[in-house]
Amino acid sequence: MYDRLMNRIQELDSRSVALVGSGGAGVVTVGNLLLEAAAADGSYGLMRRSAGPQIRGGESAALLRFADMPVECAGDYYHLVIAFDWRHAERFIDEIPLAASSCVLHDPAGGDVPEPIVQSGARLIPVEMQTQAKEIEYGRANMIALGLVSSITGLKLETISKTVSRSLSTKGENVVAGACACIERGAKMGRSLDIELPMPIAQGGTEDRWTITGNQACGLGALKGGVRFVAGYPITPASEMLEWLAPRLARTGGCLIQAEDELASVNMILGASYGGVPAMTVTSGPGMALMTEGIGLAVASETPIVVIDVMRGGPSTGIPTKSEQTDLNIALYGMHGEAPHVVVAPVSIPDSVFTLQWAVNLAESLQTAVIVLSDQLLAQSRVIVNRPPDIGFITRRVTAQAGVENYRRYALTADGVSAMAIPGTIDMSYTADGLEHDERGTPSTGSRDHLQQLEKRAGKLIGFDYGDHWADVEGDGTIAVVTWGSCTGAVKEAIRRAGEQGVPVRLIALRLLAPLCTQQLNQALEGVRRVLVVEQTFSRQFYHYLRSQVDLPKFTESLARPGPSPLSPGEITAMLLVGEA
Amino acid sequence: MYDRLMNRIQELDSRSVALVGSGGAGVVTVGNLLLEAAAADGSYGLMRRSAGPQIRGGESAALLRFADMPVECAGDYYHLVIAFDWRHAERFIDEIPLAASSCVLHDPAGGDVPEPIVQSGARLIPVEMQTQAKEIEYGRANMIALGLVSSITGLKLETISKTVSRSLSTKGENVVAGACACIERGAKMGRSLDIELPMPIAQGGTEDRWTITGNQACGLGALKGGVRFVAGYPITPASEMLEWLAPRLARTGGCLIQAEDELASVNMILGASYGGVPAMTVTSGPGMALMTEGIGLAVASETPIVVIDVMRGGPSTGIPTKSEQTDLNIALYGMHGEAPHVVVAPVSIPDSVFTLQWAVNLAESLQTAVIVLSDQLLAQSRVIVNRPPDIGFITRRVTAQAGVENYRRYALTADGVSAMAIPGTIDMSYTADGLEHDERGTPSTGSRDHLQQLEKRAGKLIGFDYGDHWADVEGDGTIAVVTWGSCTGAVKEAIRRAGEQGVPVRLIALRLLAPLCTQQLNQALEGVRRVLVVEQTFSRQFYHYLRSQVDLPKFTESLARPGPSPLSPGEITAMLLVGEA
Amino acid sequence: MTNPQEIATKAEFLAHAFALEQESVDRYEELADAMDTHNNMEVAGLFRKMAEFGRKHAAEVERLAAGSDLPTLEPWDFKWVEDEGPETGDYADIDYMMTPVQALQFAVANEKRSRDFYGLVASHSPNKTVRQLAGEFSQEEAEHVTLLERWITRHGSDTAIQDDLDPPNIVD
Amino acid sequence: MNPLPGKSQPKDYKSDVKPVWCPGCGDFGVLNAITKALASLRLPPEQVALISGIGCSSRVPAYTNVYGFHGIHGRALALGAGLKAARPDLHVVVAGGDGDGFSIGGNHFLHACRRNMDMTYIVMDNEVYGMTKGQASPTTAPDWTESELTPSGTHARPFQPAAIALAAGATFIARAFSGKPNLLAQMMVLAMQHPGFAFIQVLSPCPTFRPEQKEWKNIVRPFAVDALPTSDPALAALHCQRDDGMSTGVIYVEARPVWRRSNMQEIAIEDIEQEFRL
Amino acid sequence: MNPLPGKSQPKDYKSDVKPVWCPGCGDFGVLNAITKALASLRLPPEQVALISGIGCSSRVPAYTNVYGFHGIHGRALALGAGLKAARPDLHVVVAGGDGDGFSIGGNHFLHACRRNMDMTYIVMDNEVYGMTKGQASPTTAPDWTESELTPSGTHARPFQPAAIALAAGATFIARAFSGKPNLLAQMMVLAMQHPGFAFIQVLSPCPTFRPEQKEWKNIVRPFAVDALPTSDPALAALHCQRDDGMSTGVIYVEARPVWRRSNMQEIAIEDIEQEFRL
Ligand SMILES: Cc1ncc(C[n+]2csc(CCOP(=O)(O)OP(=O)(O)O)c2C)c(N)n1
Ligand SMILES: Cc1ncc(C[n+]2csc(CCOP(=O)(O)OP(=O)(O)O)c2C)c(N)n1
Ligand code: SF4
Ligand code: SF4
Ligand SMILES: [Mg+2]
Ligand SMILES: [Mg+2]
Repeated sequence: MYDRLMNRIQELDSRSVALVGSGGAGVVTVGNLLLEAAAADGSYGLMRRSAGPQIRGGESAALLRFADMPVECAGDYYHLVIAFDWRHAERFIDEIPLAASSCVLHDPAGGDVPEPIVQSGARLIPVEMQTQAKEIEYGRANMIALGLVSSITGLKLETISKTVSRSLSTKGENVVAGACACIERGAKMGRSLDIELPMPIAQGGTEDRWTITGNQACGLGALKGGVRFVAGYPITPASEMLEWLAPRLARTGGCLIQAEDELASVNMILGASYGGVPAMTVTSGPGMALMTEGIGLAVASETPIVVIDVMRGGPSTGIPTKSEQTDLNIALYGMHGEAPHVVVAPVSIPDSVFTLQWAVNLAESLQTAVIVLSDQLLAQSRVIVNRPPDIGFITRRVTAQAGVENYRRYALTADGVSAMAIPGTIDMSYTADGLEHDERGTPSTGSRDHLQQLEKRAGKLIGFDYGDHWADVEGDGTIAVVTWGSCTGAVKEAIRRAGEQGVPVRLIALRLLAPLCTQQLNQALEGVRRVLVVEQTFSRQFYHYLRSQVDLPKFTESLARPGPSPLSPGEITAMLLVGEA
Repeated sequence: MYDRLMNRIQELDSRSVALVGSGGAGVVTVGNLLLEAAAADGSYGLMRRSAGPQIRGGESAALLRFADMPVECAGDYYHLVIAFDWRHAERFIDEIPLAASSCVLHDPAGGDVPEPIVQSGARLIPVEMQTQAKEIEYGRANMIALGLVSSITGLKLETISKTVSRSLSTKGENVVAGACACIERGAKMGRSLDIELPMPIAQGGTEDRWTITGNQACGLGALKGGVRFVAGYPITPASEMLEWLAPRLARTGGCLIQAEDELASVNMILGASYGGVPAMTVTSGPGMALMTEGIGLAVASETPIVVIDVMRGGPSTGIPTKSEQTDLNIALYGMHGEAPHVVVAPVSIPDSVFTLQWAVNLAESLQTAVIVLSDQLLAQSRVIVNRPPDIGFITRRVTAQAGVENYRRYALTADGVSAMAIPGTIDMSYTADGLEHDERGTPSTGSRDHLQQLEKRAGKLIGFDYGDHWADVEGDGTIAVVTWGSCTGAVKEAIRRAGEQGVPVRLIALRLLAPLCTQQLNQALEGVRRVLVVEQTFSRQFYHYLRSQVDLPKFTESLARPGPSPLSPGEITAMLLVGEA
Repeated sequence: MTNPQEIATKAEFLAHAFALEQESVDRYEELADAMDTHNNMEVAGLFRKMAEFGRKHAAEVERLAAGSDLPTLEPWDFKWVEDEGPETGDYADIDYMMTPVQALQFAVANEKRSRDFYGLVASHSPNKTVRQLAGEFSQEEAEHVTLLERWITRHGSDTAIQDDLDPPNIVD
Repeated sequence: MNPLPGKSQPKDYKSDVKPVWCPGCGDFGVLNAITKALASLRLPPEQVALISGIGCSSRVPAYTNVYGFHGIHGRALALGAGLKAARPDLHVVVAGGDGDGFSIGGNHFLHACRRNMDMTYIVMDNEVYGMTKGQASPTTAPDWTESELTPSGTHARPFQPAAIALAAGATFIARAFSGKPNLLAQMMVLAMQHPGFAFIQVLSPCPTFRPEQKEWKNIVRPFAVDALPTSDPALAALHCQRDDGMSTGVIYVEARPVWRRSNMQEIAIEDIEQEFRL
Repeated sequence: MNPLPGKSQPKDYKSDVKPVWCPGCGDFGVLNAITKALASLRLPPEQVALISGIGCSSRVPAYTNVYGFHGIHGRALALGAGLKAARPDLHVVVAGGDGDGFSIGGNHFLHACRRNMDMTYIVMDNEVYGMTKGQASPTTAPDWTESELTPSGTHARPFQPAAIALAAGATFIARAFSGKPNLLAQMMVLAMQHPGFAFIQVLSPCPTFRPEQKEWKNIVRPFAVDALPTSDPALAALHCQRDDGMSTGVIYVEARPVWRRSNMQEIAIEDIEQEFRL
């Protein structure tokens, strides 16, 4: 069954290339150059990296996939692997599945090909990269590899050279010349091999295409949403977003503070937001755990904040460099007491721009905490995509104007949102409080005040009109996949493949995880007889969450697998087709 | 419907007495004395207190209930109210429901009787306590009240005097003499009123009865379970448990540290437990929020710890002095990543002894974190109960002996529990780690190691035999109430009342909340057509949790109400009888 | 700390007199509120009464000052005998269970300090008008002292603060 | 009477919320001083924000008429720093207790001192956790055995707020007594005028759990050292080390550049988007 | 060579786990010194526990042959304190980085100093967050602009570990350089022999993110002050304040009672239960 499926997969017009090497082989550099060059030639693509535990000189792999349409996930297997050496290959070999049709170009100087690779049945071709590079002044094996790939995939040599020259320009002329010579040598070597894997080229111009990572996309979305204050504490895999934001906030009239810890980060943004400035913090699991008390304060004091959790493998320090969706529970339920808040998640890298913009908007409009769940896979992958559309939102923080008589900060209103006086507003001072309070904000232990304020804080989220953004719903048919976050890419591809096999499947990729739009979800599930819930967790967190809130059809299955490897479209397709096709 | 029910309730043989006063009136002292005296005379009883926001001199109420069997919850209304004054009575008047048959003895010097009390239809009897007390040297109004209650309820004057003399002995002879004179005066005044509320007296001797609070019971259970190290940071309503434990740990060869914060507390107990000493921390919601990262480390590093969360009103700082069950979510789901752990909750004050003993045992046997959910209602109420039985557990921490070859701390075993080498054991040193690791404990990012260790940590909890302790299951019938924690008392009484009305109802009071014993629960629900899920939350946390894990019968209702007032047996009975009787 | 003796102009003197009364009013109001909050109504009432007296006196000073331009002094720039105004009393002398007698004793001490403050000015100020005015004020404060002392005798000698038999509340 | 227009009477800075503080609590004196200082500085209430954590002392914001945030235990300085960074135009005053500031909040205290943002931090030090019923705080003497939680004392050297502020880099350090609101107000004015992080440790008695502190009024005295305030950290350290903690006055004042956000050339978001183009 | 039986060679204290540290990292020197110090003290490995947080430096426990706990970021001192309190018989050494110890872990540092438990704390200070790719740490100079996170520097005064340890109450304070493992080992021996909380700040270069620290070997020198080590806190403060942070040596040693658990008369749990009887 699975094998039959694998065969079909080959027909998809995409090319997956893995570059593997250790000790400063420069695979990531080649990967980036390749992505850029292919993009310039008109391909869409995606690259992620996998690395060993060392900070420098460790083993690493650049994992790329190209297609004639935006790529949202890794493929099922790699068409081409270029290996400089195999040191500690066991650390990521699981992440590079091969088919019998795959080609593995390996430098014989890099040692014996590992057993799992041999057993895959892939074609193994020894290619001397190291020694060839040595013959060239300023030559490096990775540039030989770049030449090899470009000729095999039919990339324009001119584009490659331009890309390389631009990116190496600071290193000096000699380096550039050496690199170009290597590329040519590699290209020649490539032409002599009988492998052809022409790069899929998309129609249309490339003017409106972007190259962006998920971390950057989140950062951009936050800026577009209006965030002008960020406090954060470095943590993998979120630090890069903070690093991207720091200078750009300074340039847009905002400010970023590196806080002493995550407790400070979340409280700093509470302060900034109380001051009227949309504010955000960015972290990953361990930092998230330290922030929940502050998030609870945001909820209780109705101070808008955005918290991005770029998820990594857990529990505890876990696997900082790998992806997982296992912070769903803490994001939904991690606060003590009743602390209703919003949880959203981008369904793709470019969607991160929109989702963050929306998240800021929701936080401001609803005066609550919005948690955004990104993950390492989205955050640290780089894609070539169409420029994400500009979206304008109208709702904004409801503020109180000077001179309102008898101002009540936590007044009970029809929509549960009450006007917030921003410090500086004359005669409207009030004290924000995390103690339960009455409408004025004065602490109260009365059951009436408690119930009213609980209802207010929960009601404003439930009653809000989230429009169509709550989920990406596509297709029809009587089978549906319900998924979220970075799994969406693989699910989409699986659905396309199932469709090609005559099995139409609906997609429901939730962008709004909490509050769950149960009515809309039920509607989207109308007429569905079979549901597959797809997520990257061990304990089926998402599946259990859905169960807790809605009645799923009897025939509901869960496809859950923990990290570190992402789910492949193939395994999802297989599960979809079982008993159907 | 509800009214009819209220009438029936009166036939229950219990007496509820509320004492109300402000500004150092001494209502808590009288409450305690009354409880003790009634206990000495042979009654069972329960007392809780409610107070205003001031630290001293505020308004407070002592709320008591007596019966001829152990009392596990407040009644539906109060038979007798003694009010020294009505200052800020609105702050807790909701907590003192009255029936038309109730008697309210109030000091006319204390101001007008508040409207809601008047409207209850209760009999209002002015009684001069203040002025009477002034006539007696060292006289105090609260002792007049004690005399009043004792004559109305038929308590032996002799017992009262003995109790008072003992408890006031440190204050000097004059004070004792004054108090006794007041009691006599009060008793005389009481006899002149035509009210009779004879105290229900239980059969049998009082030798084997205890007076204990929930905080003390938890502390005792922990000591009995073997806890010999506690670190904690003061927080309402948990501090008293720490205060009870501190000297007693020192006396049992253990040690308690007041930590600088909750982050330190949880990490300190990790250190102690790593050193082989069963260890625990105690906190409430806000502190719990700060501990989840440490709890995750306990799970990942497989270091046994016990964390007690004495729940209070939330979110954020919330309502520190009032009870709620709203930390269920954070206890179940508050950790980032996949961090399977155990959550238990005592179903009554005396059960706290057992539950804590069990909790320590589970933590040690399973090498994981055990969270215990107590709440303000259990913790700060004082009861007269039968001495809780002694329970001996056999399972203990599996430790590694010196000289094991090739020791693997995180070895995969049949039951998922691997031997832990305690520092000091020769040649067995290892490094505990919160990073994902292989069997030896060496950090690993491999998908195989990750999956194996995830399965190990989850599997050991699922596979464990929790015996009958997972829940208190009682009765049969086709209706069942599923509940937990402090709601159990009121539910039990409601079930008894429903039974008296010819409607048999099953009780399923969960003691083990996670992992949920789904099989046992399904079995306990066999033949049930209607389920009522009872909890003290706003968002129905418990109900949603159950849904997420098991298929509940179609006819499942949820009775959820947030704090601060506890659920009353009457409202539960009413819900049970709707459409049944 | 500077000395009351140096108060040299009528405007300066009146500024002091006004501040003395105003601070006293504010303090008594605050204390009355605190007693109110802590349900010691009797003492709360007494403090309110004291505040009322202060208000009357402040109004008198205001009348006297009508038309003149009083200097604006920072709280720490006044020439009191101590660092604090004479009629504010020490927070530490307050207890929520204090008896009316103790409250009156607190007030007497305040009045005495005022009396002495004015007395110092009356006998030492270089300015005659000031000396004369201060003398009158001192006289008036002395009368308050006598009045309050009479109240104390009337109230009896119950000065022992009762124990609060109940433990403090834990509030968080 | 008051010749200046606008709000400049201390009572104009008080709210109508009645303190829950025990009568006799030192925190009343601090509230009193805050209102006096704000009145002296003629600060419009809407331009002042008073931020606190949790504890008896931390209740202070609601009792004033300025903007307030009664946050969570130990995090007031972080909240205040975020507010000040985002709204440099506001006057930010942070206030709280010794437990809030030196126990759970100790880390933020260290880093606030280092960062030297232009704000004022007032700690009402009663050497006890008032709100949670009288446990030892970091400033409590090690042999204080009145708390059941530490029945034989804390066994730990008391936290020395001024010495630590100095080592951490605070640029204005003072100690005061709540029983002298006028002097305290004067010190607050200096602190608020000081460009940078100004820290005032206010000895503020808790008569309920530390009745012996009623004696403080007879013990506190001004620093008997002419050299203070100094701008020499070594000298300040010397006097902090030598003092018994009961001397009051401004100890240390340093002119160090105040934390400020980096001002880069402003650009539009559209310009930033350019970087993603191929 | 070694006349004593059993484990007393430095290499006997090394495990077979290979460090992930970059070649050239100063932390190798610290590991080297730890094994030398343990060998010198002839400490049986099973009686030593090495506790750490998260960071490159915090990886050290697994590279030794003693009991280890690689905990979570910033909490090593708390974990170590719990272990020491529960198991006073063990030798507890806590180790980590400047980020771990002074940024997120700053509060535990303060309170560990105060508490004066009998343990040793080694901070490998490279003035940077190595593990997360080179951000500024509390000890980083304010004008260091190499991190994208703080492109115009941190604007904050560097954290002064020795001065803060002193103000907080540490009873043994020293500074060392990882490039001199023998000297460092000697200092560690003194620290471990010191009864109470002993703190060593080890300047430990990060060639990857702070290549300029390769120069440290030419800059560090012993304190040029005869008076050190001193037991006079004022004098120690003076020298801490005057030094540029690059002088090495033991700075301060104080004989103060060590934290110890209260020993009360032992009773059985059954006796405790008596108190609940009516
Ligand atoms: C995270 C957290 N831990 C503990 C508490 C409980 N708590 C409230 S106030 C307080 C201590 C207050 O002491 P301090 O700051 O000195 O203030 P004081 O009451 O003495 O003015 C504590 C421990 C809390 N609210 N939150
Ligand atoms: C709660 C939490 N926040 C952030 C991180 C990310 N993190 C890991 S190591 C580190 C800093 C390490 O710096 P340092 O302690 O100086 O060690 P070095 O790597 O320089 O030796 C950070 C911020 C984390 N693991 N946990
Ligand atoms: S308990 Fe102490 S600190 Fe708290 S209000 Fe009362 S006197 Fe003040
Ligand atoms: S990054 Fe720096 S601190 Fe980390 S191992 Fe490399 S050199 Fe050492
Ligand atoms: Mg305090
Ligand atoms: Mg470092």
